[in-house]
Amino acid sequence: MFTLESLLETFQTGSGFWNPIIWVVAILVAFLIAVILRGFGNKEYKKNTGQTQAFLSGNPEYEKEQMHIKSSNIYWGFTESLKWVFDSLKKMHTGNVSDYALWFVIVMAILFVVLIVGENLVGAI
Amino acid sequence: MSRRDITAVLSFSIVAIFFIFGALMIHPFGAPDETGMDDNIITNAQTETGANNAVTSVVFDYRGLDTLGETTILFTAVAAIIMIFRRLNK
Amino acid sequence: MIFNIPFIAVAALILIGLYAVIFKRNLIKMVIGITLIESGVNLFLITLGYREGSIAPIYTSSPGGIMALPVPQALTLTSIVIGVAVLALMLSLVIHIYRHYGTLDVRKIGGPEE
Amino acid sequence: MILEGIHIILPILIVVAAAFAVLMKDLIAAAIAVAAMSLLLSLEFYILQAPDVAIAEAGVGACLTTAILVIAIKATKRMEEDA
Amino acid sequence: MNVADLIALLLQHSPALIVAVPLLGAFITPLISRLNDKVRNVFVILTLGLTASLVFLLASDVFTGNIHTYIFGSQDLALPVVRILFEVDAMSAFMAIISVILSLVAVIYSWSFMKENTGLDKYYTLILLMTAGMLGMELTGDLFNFFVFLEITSISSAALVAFWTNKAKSVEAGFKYIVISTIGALFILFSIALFYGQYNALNMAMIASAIQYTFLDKIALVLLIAALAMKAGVVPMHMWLPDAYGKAPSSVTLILVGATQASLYGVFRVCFTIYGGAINLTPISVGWILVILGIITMLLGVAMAIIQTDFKRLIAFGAVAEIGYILLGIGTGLVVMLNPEMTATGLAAMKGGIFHIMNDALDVGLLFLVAGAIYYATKETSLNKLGGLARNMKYTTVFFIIGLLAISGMPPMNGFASKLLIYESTYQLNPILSIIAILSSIMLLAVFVKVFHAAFLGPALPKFENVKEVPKSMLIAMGTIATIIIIFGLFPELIINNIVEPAANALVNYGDYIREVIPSFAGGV
Amino acid sequence: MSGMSKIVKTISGIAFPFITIYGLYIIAHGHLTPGGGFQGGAIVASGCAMILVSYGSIWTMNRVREKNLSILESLGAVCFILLALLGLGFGTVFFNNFLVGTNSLFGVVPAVGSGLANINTGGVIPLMNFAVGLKVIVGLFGIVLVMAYASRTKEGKK
Repeated sequence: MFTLESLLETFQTGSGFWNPIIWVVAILVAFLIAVILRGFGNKEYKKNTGQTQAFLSGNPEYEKEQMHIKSSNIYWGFTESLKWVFDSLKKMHTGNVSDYALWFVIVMAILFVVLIVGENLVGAI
Repeated sequence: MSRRDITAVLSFSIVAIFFIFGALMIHPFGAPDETGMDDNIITNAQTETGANNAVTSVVFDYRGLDTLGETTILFTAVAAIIMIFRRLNK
Repeated sequence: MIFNIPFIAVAALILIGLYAVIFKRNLIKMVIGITLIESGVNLFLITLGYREGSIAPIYTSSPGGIMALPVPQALTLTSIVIGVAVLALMLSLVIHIYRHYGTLDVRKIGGPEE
Repeated sequence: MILEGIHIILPILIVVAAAFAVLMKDLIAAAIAVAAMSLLLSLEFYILQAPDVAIAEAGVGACLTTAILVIAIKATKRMEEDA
Repeated sequence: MNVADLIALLLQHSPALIVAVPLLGAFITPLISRLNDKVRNVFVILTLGLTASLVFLLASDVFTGNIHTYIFGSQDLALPVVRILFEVDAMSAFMAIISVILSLVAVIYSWSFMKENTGLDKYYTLILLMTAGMLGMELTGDLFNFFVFLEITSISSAALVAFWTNKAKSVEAGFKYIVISTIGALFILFSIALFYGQYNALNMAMIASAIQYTFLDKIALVLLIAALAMKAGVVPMHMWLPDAYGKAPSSVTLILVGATQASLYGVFRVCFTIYGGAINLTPISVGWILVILGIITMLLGVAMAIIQTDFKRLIAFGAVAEIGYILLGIGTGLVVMLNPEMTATGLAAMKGGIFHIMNDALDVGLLFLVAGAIYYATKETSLNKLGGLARNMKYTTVFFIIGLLAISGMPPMNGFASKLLIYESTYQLNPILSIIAILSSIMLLAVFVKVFHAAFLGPALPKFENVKEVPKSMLIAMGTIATIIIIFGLFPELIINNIVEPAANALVNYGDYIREVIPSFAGGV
Repeated sequence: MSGMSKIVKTISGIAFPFITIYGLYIIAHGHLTPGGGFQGGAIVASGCAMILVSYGSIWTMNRVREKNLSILESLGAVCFILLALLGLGFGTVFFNNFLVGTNSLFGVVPAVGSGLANINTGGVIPLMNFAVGLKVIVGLFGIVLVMAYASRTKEGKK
């Protein structure tokens, strides 16, 4: 059942394969290349000099709080352009227990219609 | 009426129709179709459990685990209520 | 013979309870609705176990004859105790909700999140 | 014949009591209606040859459920607010 | 008596003991907690550890293909089945492993996480009861017993959701949860009564062997699917889930994930085992209903997750989306189950779906634990106020990255293996399905990258200067799950061959499950 | 809730022992007549709830204490599950009725179809009835007591 070979076996998905070990090796190689590239520039980097300061076209640095990008600002364009979708989705979540129970009844009604009425219709055709 | 009310009434009445229809489709009142399991219990309850009350023998012997679950539920409810009404600061 | 009236009563009880849960705005009314659904299910179980002209499934001082089915009665006993446990928990939470919000109206508590 | 009559009347009474429990604006009255429904239900259980369940329903449904409901109503609000 | 005999005896009685040990522990906990807090914590961990070892013992036997039956109160199986019996096949054992691991980790995590609170003896009692309820739901072979354990789980979890009673939102979430789960449970009981009225049986195998798919059976099917899907948080009946997940203590949320998955297990058990023989009688396949529900669940969960600003609520919507993947995989399996040309596809889809149950539990659980750790350190859950935490909480950040990669299905984490199986098999059913699945996976990655940026990256905020790394017990809990995730990710073949495939076969070959109780049953694939 | 008038207190004081004894009778004869641990327990708990209503929750809480109730409840539950585990120890499987047919304590088996009310029958069923009875009395009364005590003052919006 459990052997050392079984650890290294390739995982067949039916129409392809997936072997995480090979992937990890590839990632490690890529990482190594990245480290080497970093090493080229690292020599010129000096701590506690002007190099480490933020440079905003000569303007003074903002407060830390202002510099931090808030989570609601990320993907702002995406959410703004699809506002109608998100607004209707937000409207669905009323936070009202009766509505939650109502959704249950609606789903029940739909399933009744699909599974019983619809089935008889399909059978008739 | 708001849109919510209309949807609610509509789906509620569909469910109601199926429930009432189901109540008419079930076997006639007082004449269950199959009684094999229960007849087995009624016949054997006295010899197997020694109790004259067949319901008690079902509750505590044939379906004892359900009873354990039931006492557990009562225990859970008491623990939950004591926990909900506990004092919050030490 | 009697047009399955007990079964229709079961359906009516469940629907009345569901109505209370969906359309009533008072939290305690919703809890009462759940109790009604539960009573309906209990009645359904017992009605399933009834046989025409039967006696209770207890041998002590029974004249003999066909007996009602014992299993649904045992199930109903379990279900009743479950019902009271759930009811007590729900009402304790309702008391706490009232302490926090000062109202029992389901539309005024909570509301959409952020 | 009489038994059949009871089998017809009791379920109808139970449904009526349940409807009262939902429709009453006064919550204490609704709780009493629930208790009445439980009592009728326990009578129905007795008629349906389930004395065990009848005792349990009478003790739990008609007494303790009402007690819990009344405690909760006293701790909150008696009247249902209008829509 | 030597050791081998003892183990054989334990194995024989393990289905009963798995439920009895946590129950007994729960009953004793109030007595023990009068002694000392530490003794109580150790006792609870030991109880769950014992339960876990029993589950592993049982699972090691069941995964070889056996089906364990345990009859309560009698040794021989007499027909008709009047007694309650536990019937453990590979699927049940698979779910039991998930539940017990989650509970054990949650208890270790709460050692430090819940230290400041009062009422901890009841808290631990309820956690043990919840574990016992979940395990009972997963092992039982009796429908009414399933309902009883479902109620135990929902009552204890509702109380635990409302644990912080000083917060209005917590109490409200607990109330919503108990109302929703009670309604669901009552409709489940109603459909059990419908079965009982027709076939005079409560045993799943007996019902499955006798089922004829009458009008009442259809009503029961609708009620069971709707109620169990609501308890599993399937859109559009998922709305209680973000409330409950978001407002409960993180350790409780971890077990709640297990509880929802136990309900999901109920859906599959109903569709595959009880209605397994009746599936070919239906012109409209139940499988398509599951697939469509899965697609809606996936899309809506991801879409809602994008606009959330609360950490735990966001993860909760992510969890909703993950449930969609499970439904999609297993629904695909149900659709093609009877089509002989696509059996391989169906099995691959089932494997993906079932493996994803485990992955979902681990990934979502790890993320919730990280959210709890951040709350513990900063007392803050709003993403708009967090920032720059990677400086002070190094280990937590690493665990978050692992969880992020795993939940969005990035290779080489475990989520990728199961999602790959789902994509490939659904592509053969209908390419649109797999396109939607991949799309929502990408969006999930986007959502969690946003969380990572908002909470962990960015400049060092002055208000979080004094934030420290969380205590050891929480790190151990998170580390355990992270280790399991990495192992599952690196060796998916091992897990799929030894654990997932038996479970998938157990669901597909429902005839074996029935024949274990009723040997004369002839149907089944 | 504060107490009620003296008349109510006296009447309930007189009625309480009778209710309790009736409930205990129902518990003890559970295997012979209608009733059992739950039903009898519910009856005794209702009697206790009556005392609670007439004397007030503070008076009752001073005498009973929820901690003691909690311990008693744990004891009842532990007894029940231990009886079930004894089936595993003595007999063969969990929940085995190991006393039936031993002719010792509650071990007599009645003749098939006989209506004789022999209390010495039922195996472990009477013992389980007592354990469940204790559990249900304490549990249901505990629920009512804790709820009444916690909600004795009407607290509005904080």
